[in-house]
Amino acid sequence: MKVLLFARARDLVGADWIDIESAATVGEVRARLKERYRHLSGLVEKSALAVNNEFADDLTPIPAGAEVALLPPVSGG
Amino acid sequence: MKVLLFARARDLVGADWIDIESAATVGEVRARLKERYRHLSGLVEKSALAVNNEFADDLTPIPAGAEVALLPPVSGG
Amino acid sequence: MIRLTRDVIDGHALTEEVRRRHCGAVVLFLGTVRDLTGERVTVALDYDAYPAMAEKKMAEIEAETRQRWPVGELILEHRLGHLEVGDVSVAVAISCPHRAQAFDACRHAIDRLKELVPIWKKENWADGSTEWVHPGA
Amino acid sequence: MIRLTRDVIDGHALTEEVRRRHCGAVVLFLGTVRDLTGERVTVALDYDAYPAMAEKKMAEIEAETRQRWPVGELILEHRLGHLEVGDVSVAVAISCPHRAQAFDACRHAIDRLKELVPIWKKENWADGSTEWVHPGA
Repeated sequence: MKVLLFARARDLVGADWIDIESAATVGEVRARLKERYRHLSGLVEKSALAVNNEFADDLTPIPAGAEVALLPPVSGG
Repeated sequence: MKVLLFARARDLVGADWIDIESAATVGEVRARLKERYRHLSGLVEKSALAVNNEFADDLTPIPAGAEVALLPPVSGG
Repeated sequence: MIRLTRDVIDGHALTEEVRRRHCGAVVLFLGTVRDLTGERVTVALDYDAYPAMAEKKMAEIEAETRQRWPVGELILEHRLGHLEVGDVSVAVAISCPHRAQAFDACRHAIDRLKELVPIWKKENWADGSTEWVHPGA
Repeated sequence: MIRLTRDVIDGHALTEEVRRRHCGAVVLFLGTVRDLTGERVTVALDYDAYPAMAEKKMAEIEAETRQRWPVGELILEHRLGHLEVGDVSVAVAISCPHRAQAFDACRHAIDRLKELVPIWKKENWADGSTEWVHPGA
């Protein structure tokens, strides 16, 4: 499954998105990102995750075909 | 001495200012206005007085040549 | 800067005038003539002032606002004379380094203006009558 | 109304767009690119967004603001891309019947935008280095 990346996360990985093994919950996505991209793990810790354009906590299940995004702390305005 | 009038006070008297007997304090001005212009007395009660462009309480003395004004409750903005 | 004017207030010009490189926040407040007060219909307002004292009080409000907040620039402008519904009667434009400062300072300035500055408005109601507005009197 | 744009934000147009006859108060907030953050000198900022979610969150903020205050009109606009010092990055324009409502509603909208909307800025420091801003991370 695809995880969209933004800002520093995108720069650290060097890509707009990454492909990870399918995960059932947001918590699993978070765990896989930390495991697979070690230099991202500090930022993943502080980031929110979004499922279908909505902030989602670690218990949130991930429906099939959902759009998942890693959102580092925002700084708009 | 001259007392400047504004807004409803000016309309009630029909003049931009009125002349009253010299008064030593703001309280005396207020009393004279109420005495001499009966239809103004309700508004005088609710109005502020200014001496030389500053709000003044009834105890404030009035220097010679001071500019005295009756200020009904303001409604700018 | 403070101004009493009989001309149209140009909020855009004020906003541009207060922008500063070290200020990340600009707040503009415009007071405009409303068509309704409660259930009564306003067609126009006339604003009168005691000009010398109004300018003095506006300058004091500017000074007091600058003392309490790190103001980049601040303009307080009030229009006098005959205004139609929708016209801008008063404007406060301000810049500060941060937004909380700009909001607080702008609000303080307009609140104080409404409280302290000797300016009065006369309602021109739709039924043809007129009435000076003296809150509490 | 909400907008993400790569064009210059026209605060004047927004202000005119929100004016309403029944609203006596208009508040415009402009966020502009500051030249200093603490002691560090900024020469430019780059804004990036997750556009679909950013628009969704901005629409929710608009709806929530309209629910809490009697908004005449409200526009939330954020610029993306490369901005120089002094450029406007975000604008909130709002009209309400009374000024306390307009100030509170405008401030609520910009506070929520800063908290919730997936937009990020990258500092371009005067020494040539760049840095994404992620508060707390």
